[in-house]
Amino acid sequence: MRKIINNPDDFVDEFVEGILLAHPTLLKTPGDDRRVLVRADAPVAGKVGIVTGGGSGHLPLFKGYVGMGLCDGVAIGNVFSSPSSEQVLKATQAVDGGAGVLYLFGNYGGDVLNFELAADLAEMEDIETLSVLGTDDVASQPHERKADRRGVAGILFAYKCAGAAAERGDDLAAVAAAAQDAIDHTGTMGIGLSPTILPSAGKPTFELADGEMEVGIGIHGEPGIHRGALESADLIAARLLTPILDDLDIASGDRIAVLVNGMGATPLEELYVLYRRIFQLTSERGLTIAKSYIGEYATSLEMAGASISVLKLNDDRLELLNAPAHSPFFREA
Amino acid sequence: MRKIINNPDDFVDEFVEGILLAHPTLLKTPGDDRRVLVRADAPVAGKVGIVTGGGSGHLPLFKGYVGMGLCDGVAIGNVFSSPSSEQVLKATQAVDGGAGVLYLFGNYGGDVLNFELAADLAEMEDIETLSVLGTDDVASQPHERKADRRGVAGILFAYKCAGAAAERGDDLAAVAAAAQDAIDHTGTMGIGLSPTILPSAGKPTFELADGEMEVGIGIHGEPGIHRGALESADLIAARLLTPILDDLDIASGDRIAVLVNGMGATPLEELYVLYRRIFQLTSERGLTIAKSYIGEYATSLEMAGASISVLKLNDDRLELLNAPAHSPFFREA
Amino acid sequence: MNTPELKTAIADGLARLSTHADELRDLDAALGDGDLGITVSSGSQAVIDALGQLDDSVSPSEVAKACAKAFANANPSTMAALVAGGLLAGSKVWSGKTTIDLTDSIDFAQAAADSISTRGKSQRGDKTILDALMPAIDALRTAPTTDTALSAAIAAAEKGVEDTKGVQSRRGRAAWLQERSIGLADPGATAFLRFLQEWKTR
Amino acid sequence: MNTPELKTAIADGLARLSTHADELRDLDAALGDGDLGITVSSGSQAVIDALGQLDDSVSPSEVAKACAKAFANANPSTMAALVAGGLLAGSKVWSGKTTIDLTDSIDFAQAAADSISTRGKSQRGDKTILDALMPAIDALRTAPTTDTALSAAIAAAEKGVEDTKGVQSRRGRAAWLQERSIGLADPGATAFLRFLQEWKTR
Ligand SMILES: Nc1ncnc2c1ncn2[C@@H]1O[C@H](COP(=O)(O)OP(=O)(O)O)[C@@H](O)[C@H]1O
Ligand SMILES: Nc1ncnc2c1ncn2[C@@H]1O[C@H](COP(=O)(O)OP(=O)(O)O)[C@@H](O)[C@H]1O
Ligand SMILES: [Mg+2]
Ligand SMILES: [Mg+2]
Ligand SMILES: [Mg+2]
Ligand SMILES: [Mg+2]
Repeated sequence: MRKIINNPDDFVDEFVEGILLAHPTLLKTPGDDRRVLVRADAPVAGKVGIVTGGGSGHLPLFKGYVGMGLCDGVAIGNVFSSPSSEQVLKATQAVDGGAGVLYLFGNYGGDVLNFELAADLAEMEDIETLSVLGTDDVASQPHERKADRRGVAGILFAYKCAGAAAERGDDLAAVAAAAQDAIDHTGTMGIGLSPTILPSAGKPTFELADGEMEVGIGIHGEPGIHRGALESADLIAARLLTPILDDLDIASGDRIAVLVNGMGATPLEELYVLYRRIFQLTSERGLTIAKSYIGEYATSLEMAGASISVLKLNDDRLELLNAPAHSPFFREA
Repeated sequence: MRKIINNPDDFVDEFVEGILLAHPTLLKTPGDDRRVLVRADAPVAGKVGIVTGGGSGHLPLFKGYVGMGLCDGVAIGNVFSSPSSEQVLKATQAVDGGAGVLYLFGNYGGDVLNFELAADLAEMEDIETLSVLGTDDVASQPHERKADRRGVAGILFAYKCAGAAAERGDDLAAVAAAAQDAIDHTGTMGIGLSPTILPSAGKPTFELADGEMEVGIGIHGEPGIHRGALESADLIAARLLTPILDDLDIASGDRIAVLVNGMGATPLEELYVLYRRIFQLTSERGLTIAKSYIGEYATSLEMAGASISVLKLNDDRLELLNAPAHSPFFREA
Repeated sequence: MNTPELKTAIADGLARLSTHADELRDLDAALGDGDLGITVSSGSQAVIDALGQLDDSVSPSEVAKACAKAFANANPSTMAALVAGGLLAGSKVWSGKTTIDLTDSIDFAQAAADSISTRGKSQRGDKTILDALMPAIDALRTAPTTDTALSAAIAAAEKGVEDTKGVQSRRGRAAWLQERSIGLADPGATAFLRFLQEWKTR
Repeated sequence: MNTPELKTAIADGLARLSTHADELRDLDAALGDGDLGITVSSGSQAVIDALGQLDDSVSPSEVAKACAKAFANANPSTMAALVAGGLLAGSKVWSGKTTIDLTDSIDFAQAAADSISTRGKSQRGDKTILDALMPAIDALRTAPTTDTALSAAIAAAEKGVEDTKGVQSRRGRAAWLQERSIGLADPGATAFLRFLQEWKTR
């Protein structure tokens, strides 16, 4: 292991404490549960609250997207594990400004069940909730089963759109619709070059030889659709991009937003090498990249690899993307 | 190798092209040399220009700190290699707004020599230059030889202070003084847990067994002052922080800025585990952290490891740190 | 069984369940994310701890509820949430009872299975815990004597687990593997089988 | 030597220098950053290419300048910058000359050494290229005949490289190693020795 940690069992509590100590003006924890973070100004009266959550080990996902113009709260699970329904409920209570709460999170069994349970509990407290699930990983299910896909880095677009919609005063149904609309027009595909080691397990989550790549990998190292010898960056860009563009039915003249995401150990330089090829490929197809994000937005601890996400744009979505947002980990001016 | 690259010889040109394609409103290249990037609005008439530069493989260092309130231009070397004097000169010409140019870069033999040569050439064109060197790595030389130390992540503070000084209209001598003042009050120490592989070399820059750590490592994997079994995050925080505080003679009541920097493959979560302990240790010493930066600011490709930088603050320095800045990789609102 | 007996039975039944943690982790690592070992070991421990806090005067239904809550929060994964939901559902059919017999156990298990199926949108044959749980319930129902019921349930669960090897996962993380999931036993079904076996030898 | 002879001599002398790239990389990896192999091989190639572009009518001084520029830009490391600066300084002492003899070569080398020492703020004994270059110049000066001068310079440089093993690096990256730098030969000094050896067998 090459980890800068103390007792692995304390890992999550300690880094969340670090986040709270570093960003006291932006984030707070309701009560004494360090597994729930909310905006420092929560609840914002009259505004729809947005709660996300999921396993740890993906920073800046999920905790990093709590802030103005983004989510209002997050429930924090152990590394790669769902938060409990109790934690989701606490986040819900803390962000409810009277206009209801949107649950926006990735499509993972444990998360779905715990958010569902939390929704039942919130209902008993007369807090209205709606749920929208991130299902952007095109490698995880065929087009016809889009709703069953895993949620990966592309949820960023949904956070940004839903967060902006909530901030401008949309009601719960409209905020949920903005989130769902973003997800409906988002596709992601990733490639893994090395596995992750969970702090508590101390061994790799999967085996991948040096010089091999797993195409379509999930952000917990879930197997993809192809394993083979590592290819050039230009070929990888095409391998990841083409299925997404096809899946979203993106055609000449369309505007898109692109997210090139590093999974942890891949240098930023390599992400820009990918972006260069993405720019060329999309130009050739007659597309315009109206917005780009290049960096680490959803990681898998120290996995080497990257993913490409595409959001098909229209004026609405572009306006929501460009709306101001501010968290310790994300900023749109 | 676990790299997303094409031909290793094209690596630098390709990622720089990616940066230009992604950020055309913020950055441009003067002429056709992709090894020189400057602010899109360069030269800013009447403003002191700041040129930095150094080897590639450290993103967001150095290219990432070209922007409003930061540097005006950068000369880009191969991976871990100096840029040429010709490239530095081109950057100098492109950013000179008539008020002279500050060279602000890390203390590495090749860089020093090439910037010196460029200064000679600039003088022949009647462009006044001054040079300030980053020398913040406390592990690389004892206190008495501070001027001979390596420059590492702490140069961020100098960029920020000098950039803000230039932006508010300080003259060349004053901008250089702001940079030197920041460097005089900055110390950094790093730890490495795994080596880097240079794209062209294809093999690790140094050997470090799994479970070992190199304390005091440089950002090219230069050996530090201690190699031993990996310790807990809390012990590492103390090992890195204490020598810096001693070196800077920081005492109870002082205000500091802290930068916890990831070297490439270390998850953000681990940086926050470190920050938590730094907060505790500095609180115990009666210090106030008035500003903190946690993330990847100066990397070594995919090295696992982290560094801690501390800037001793006074009102001036804090004001300069808080001044607005904006590049594709760094923002202060 | 009355409450004290039930508490002891559960605690004893779970005492050695964590010895199967490695097997379950490896199965889940191959088909999912590898955390089922943790869910089962930290979940059992949490239940044992919760039972230790529980007064002997509470009803069997309260015992089941406490188990559900403890298991849900220990490592809140899919299995944890489904099993906890199942235990909660079971606790409802026990409400009012002060002792528990075989029929009550069957009713409990059936309510749990129904809850898992509803919440998980899953059926027998989807390669989940239900493929061990449902045959076991059938076996309990048709067992000629109370004495042989548990052994019959174990045999049925064993066959159920074996059968999951031949099919493709249709629910949870393992479903993403599609054809590649064929050949391995379902981790959740295996976990239930190990629980029954430990229950027998407690 | 006139310009065409000089150009051929340099190109031939550098032709096989890159065969030492691995040795230099490994030495520099142990004491510095490992790029000296690249500096030397891409630098030699750049010089050879530049010479190919150069007209035979230019002066020996222009030849040296062109070499300096090519070597400086190929892989602009410390060695590249110091050597290029040295070549530029040497080119100045050749100005006005159309042919070059041994004395001219010695003057050139001395000017180069002085430039490296000034720019590098380094002296003999600091464990740098100067520890091979300066003894070699001395040997050239005191050699009894022109024929034996080169062999004497090589022998002196060899001893100089050997001597660097015993001392601590005081300049460049290797200085950061402090005591840990003792025991290994200086990479830059070794590179100069290999150059002399290749020059002899060209
Ligand atoms: N929708 C579902 N319905 C019933 N059982 C399920 C469902 N999804 C998963 N399971 C069961 O849960 C097991 C995996 O549990 P667990 O490791 O906790 O899941 P995860 O780590 O994906 O949250 C599977 O082997 C299967 O038996
Ligand atoms: N200040 C100096 N003066 C003279 N020679 C030096 C100096 N610094 C370094 N060198 C020489 O340069 C060699 C290293 O060259 P190089 O690998 O190009 O350096 P770097 O990679 O650090 O830029 C050393 O072995 C030494 O001979
Ligand atoms: Mg799990
Ligand atoms: Mg170098
Ligand atoms: Mg699992
Ligand atoms: Mg070197």
